[in-house]
Amino acid sequence: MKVGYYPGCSLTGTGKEYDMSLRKVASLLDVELEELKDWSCCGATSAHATNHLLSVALPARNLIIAKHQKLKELAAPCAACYNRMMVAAHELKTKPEIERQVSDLMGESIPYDLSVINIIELFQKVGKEKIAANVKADLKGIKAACYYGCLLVRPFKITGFDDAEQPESMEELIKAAGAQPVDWNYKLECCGGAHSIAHMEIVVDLSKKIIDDAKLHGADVIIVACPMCHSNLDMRQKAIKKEYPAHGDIPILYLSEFIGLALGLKPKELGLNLHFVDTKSLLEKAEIKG
Amino acid sequence: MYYFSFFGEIDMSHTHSEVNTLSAKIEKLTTQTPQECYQCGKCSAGCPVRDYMDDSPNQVVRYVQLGFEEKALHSKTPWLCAGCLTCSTRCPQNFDLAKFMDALREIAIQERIKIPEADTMEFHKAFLNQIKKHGKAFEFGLVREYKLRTMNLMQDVDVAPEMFIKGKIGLIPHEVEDKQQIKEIFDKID
Amino acid sequence: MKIGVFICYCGENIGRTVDCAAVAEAAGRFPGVVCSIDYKYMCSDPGQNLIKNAIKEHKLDAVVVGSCSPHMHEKTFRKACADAGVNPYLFDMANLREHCSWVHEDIVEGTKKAIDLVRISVERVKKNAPLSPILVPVTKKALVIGGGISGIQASLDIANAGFDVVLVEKEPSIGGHMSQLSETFPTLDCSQCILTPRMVEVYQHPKIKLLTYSEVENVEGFIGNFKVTIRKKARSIDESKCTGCGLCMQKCPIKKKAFNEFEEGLAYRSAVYVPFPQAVPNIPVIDRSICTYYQTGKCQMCVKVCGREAIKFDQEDTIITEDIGAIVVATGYKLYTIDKKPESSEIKGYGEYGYGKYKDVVDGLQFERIASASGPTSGEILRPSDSKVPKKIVFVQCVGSRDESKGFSYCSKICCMYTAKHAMLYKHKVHDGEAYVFYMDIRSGGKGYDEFVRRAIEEDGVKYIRGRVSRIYEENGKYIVKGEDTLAGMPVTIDADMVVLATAMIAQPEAVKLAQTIGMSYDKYGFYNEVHPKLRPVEVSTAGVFLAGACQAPKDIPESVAMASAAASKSLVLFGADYLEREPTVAKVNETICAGCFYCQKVCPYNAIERKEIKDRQGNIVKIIAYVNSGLCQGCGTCNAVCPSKSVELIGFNDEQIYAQINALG
Amino acid sequence: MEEKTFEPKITAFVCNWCTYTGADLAGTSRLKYKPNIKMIRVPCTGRIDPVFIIKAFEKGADGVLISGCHPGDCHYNTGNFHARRRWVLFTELLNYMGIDSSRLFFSWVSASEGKKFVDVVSNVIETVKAKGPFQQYQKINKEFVLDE
Repeated sequence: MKVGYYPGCSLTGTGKEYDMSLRKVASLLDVELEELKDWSCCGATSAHATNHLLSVALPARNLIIAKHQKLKELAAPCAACYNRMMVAAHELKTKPEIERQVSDLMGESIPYDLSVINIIELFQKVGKEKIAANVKADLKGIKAACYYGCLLVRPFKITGFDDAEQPESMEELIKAAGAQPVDWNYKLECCGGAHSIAHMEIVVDLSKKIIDDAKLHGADVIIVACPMCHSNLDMRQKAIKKEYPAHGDIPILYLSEFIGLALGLKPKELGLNLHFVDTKSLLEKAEIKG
Repeated sequence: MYYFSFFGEIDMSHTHSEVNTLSAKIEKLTTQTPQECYQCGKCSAGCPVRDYMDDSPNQVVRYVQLGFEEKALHSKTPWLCAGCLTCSTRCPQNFDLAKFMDALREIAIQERIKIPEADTMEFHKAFLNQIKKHGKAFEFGLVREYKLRTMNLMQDVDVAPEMFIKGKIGLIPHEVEDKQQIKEIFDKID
Repeated sequence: MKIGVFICYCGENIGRTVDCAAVAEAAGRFPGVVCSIDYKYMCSDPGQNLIKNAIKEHKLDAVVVGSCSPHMHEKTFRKACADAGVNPYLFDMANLREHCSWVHEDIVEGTKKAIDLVRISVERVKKNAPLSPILVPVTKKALVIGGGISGIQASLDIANAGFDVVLVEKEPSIGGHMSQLSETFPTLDCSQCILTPRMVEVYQHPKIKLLTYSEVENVEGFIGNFKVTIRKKARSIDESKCTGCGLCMQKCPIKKKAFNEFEEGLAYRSAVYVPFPQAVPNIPVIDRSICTYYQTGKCQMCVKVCGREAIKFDQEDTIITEDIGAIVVATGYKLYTIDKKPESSEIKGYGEYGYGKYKDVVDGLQFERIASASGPTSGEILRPSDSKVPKKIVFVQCVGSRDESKGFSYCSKICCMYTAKHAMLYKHKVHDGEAYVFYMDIRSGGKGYDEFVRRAIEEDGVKYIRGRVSRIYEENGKYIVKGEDTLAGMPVTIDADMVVLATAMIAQPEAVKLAQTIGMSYDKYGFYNEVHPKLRPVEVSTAGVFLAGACQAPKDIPESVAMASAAASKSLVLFGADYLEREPTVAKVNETICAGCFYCQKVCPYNAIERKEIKDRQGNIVKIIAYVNSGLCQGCGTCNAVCPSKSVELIGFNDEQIYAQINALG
Repeated sequence: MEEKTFEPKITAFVCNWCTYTGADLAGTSRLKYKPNIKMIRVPCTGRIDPVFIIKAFEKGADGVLISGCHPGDCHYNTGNFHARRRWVLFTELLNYMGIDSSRLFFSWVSASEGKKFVDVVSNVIETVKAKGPFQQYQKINKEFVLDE
């Protein structure tokens, strides 16, 4: 299976283990990721927070590149990139004026037949059965809290993915990987997103609530599908501890990392050593040697 | 324009042009009228950053509905909105409040209103500047620029060294080859 | 033909922008017009006398009045004509007010147009023919569909007036949703105590034929002459033998396979069951989908214990046909549920409230059962998950109503009141409990209604919070309710023991199917449309069919009962005469030129076109032609427009008449 | 003609239950429109024979408006559906005959839409006015004599 691949800026920096692990897992599952040539930033929160046209134009550039590469499907593992691409494509499709402005700006038309998929959809395309068939490590004792964050399922009217309030698709994949998903309440609560730098106190508070709820429901690990969520939940545990000394660490893994572990990949190959929160507790429980 | 009178009552005695209200501007940008909101407060009830805001999200919509434009444009609330879309997802009236907040910010910038949440704005500026320069977000450059803009020099000293050690923040930016095109996009839109 | 023209000033209403004297004068010169008169108020008694006298004086054959819209005074003037001996259909009206003077400003233009309009009418009336109303006999028997409080009330009113009623109810017992209610607002009287006597009265009434566990399958015919087919589903019990002793239910070994519908899923029922102890008729039904005998061929415990040999496993559905004169539709409502709906559905569930996965997040009717003395908790307020008394309870209004994103923009009307009642009942039973109500607006219009809500707030201490709830989730056995008080501008989080959702009334799932069977129109939610929202609130566009209760829109008990009595009285108006007079503007076939293509039959919305055999003297069929059943024909004229040989004409609107009008335009 | 500006003649065929009543409402609400339009009331748009329209053009109409109930609201359940289907074909026929079918207008105006009625009528009048007098038909009329 060949799929277009848009890593997005974070996967080349703070979220590089996401990129590493996804590429490894993909090749194990016979998925060929064809990276967009000379892709650029989707504009992220800052573009849509300040300039609507820019927030459509930046993703549009990448959609056009995908057209040149004759891609039918484009996987955007970063939930924020996925969301911006979907929203931009929707704006272009439904608002002729925006479409005209943007295609004038780009000097060419924007493709309509391209479908942007998120990481969960990518694994769904591989198939739960195939993942289950390739499982090497025994993770059945691991309780995982699947954290969707805001941008995977919203806005539901545009993404149409899973369910806007009670999604279950990531849990299905965790089951296929042999672990137990926990039923918890904060899987869609916001981590504070782009406030990480300008308003760290917000991110600390929100992330703590998410982590506490996961722990309350017995989770050993929180699974994420977004580098922004990962950096907020993983990197900011230090700040949480400063604020709330009683806080106990919990490892935060990307979905691709977790599936990688199940498929028998080494923690280091998956970039687990790059996390701020030590993943030792998880690896020990799963009896995986580092 | 409507004014709050000296005693804090709502003074509706000043009529104003129906065409160029803030409500109309927002409607033009978002293709939905703020009058759709019936003030049930479900958005505020579910807002994760509600506790940090000065006005609740539905109150900001109320200001726009009634024409208290100054209050709406000077509220911190739009700048603290994290864009998580919880409100838009749950709104019984299908009113896309996140989009409304986007539009409100955009108008505030266009009209050169003093941004009530300067740090947030500086972050956005720094971020977009990095993209304009490199085509991709360059985190080291972003943090450096943001710190210089806001003078929050000591922020993140606890995690920064580790980031370098782990290779998560590089000193050299990843760059787009066709930088000219990116620059053009920014220049034309500006 | 001698025609008289009468131009009305309508005070100044027409006179201001139309020179009425000039119009009358011009009309006087039209060929065939022998007298033309203008007058201040033509519809007044002196005005009508003017017409009558002119008819006599000039021996008029036909009359044209130029005044207001025919929808206003056509009947008045037709009667005046008839009184003076002119056939009422040799009359036409030119609309000089609504279509001319009121909408135009220039008196010259207005007058010119008025003259044209009168000319059109004069030319038309020349082609009119004298007609007399069609008489149709009336079957003086009513069908009432639905045995809730509305259907019960309508049936009793009609039966007590001395006419036969067939009452059809799809459930095994009549009583409807009202029988499930605990106490009723605003008086807090016990619902069953006031309803049960009515149910028994229906059962014992000599004029009422009660068909429970039955459904209307087909309706044919027209006002006064419907033919109705009803399917009586097999109860698997011989109704004539069963005494309602209940032994079969006690001994039935299947106890926990099916939720009790009457208890809204809060209890189980056996395979052979009556919905509730006060059921009317008190005759059980066997649920074949769970009964061991139907599944495996064994058991027959009920047969063993029944002393009357009333169990009939091989009983089959029976089809009953009835001749009916009037139909009262009282099919009621269904309560919205928050569970996840199929993707294709326009209605959505409430994921933010858990799609119904939390046991202690109940809906309005479930709380009614919990609060009811005859309910699963014997009236004690206990939460379903662990049967503990909830000390903190939250009520959430507008669930499934005023919520466009879930597919409903209408107000369900009764929820404000029933929530106030629920909160009050709770406070009366759990004295140390806290009750919170999240509301958007309190809609308590009705006699004693607002006072009732105020009592809940002021005397019983129910806390009302203005705002919608964003999310409900379970945490450590508590239900976390996240809301906002928009009056205080503050977020509110409540750790409740139980949550009651004031779920809305929605249309019955099969409402549309029945609408199509009977020929009623319905809105996008499936509620039936009345003909006129103000002046004809219980009639539907099909004559002889009347609406009662919540099948038309959300309604409370007093409104439903009032509407049921209104529908009954409309039926009785119909039964007051032996024959019905109908407008004679129906289609008619010219038998000599009809070629029998039956295109008219294909387009007729009323199946009014029949096949008629034309035979020669020996009795051989010469040809088959179309024939219009004037009882069924409603006079739309579609057949006339499509007939290739122009052999069908719509009397009163035939081609000649319309051509005369078009020609007069020139 | 002495008139300086051309004022088109519009003939309207309207159904009794929706548009005629809607026009009544326009009157009751004292809305204003130009007097160029004259209405012929029929029970249902289903009653309208295409020949009526040709006849109206023949008698000098510059534009014809057909207006009835909204789809699904027909007093006779389905009459307006039949009408609608017929118009699709009829427009083709007009084009075939060389009659400018853009002078024929269809709309749905319910009994409660007085304002919409005025908008529709005004729009029709303006559109036809812009097109000018319908002389083309008179030419055709000379070539083909239709029976009276």
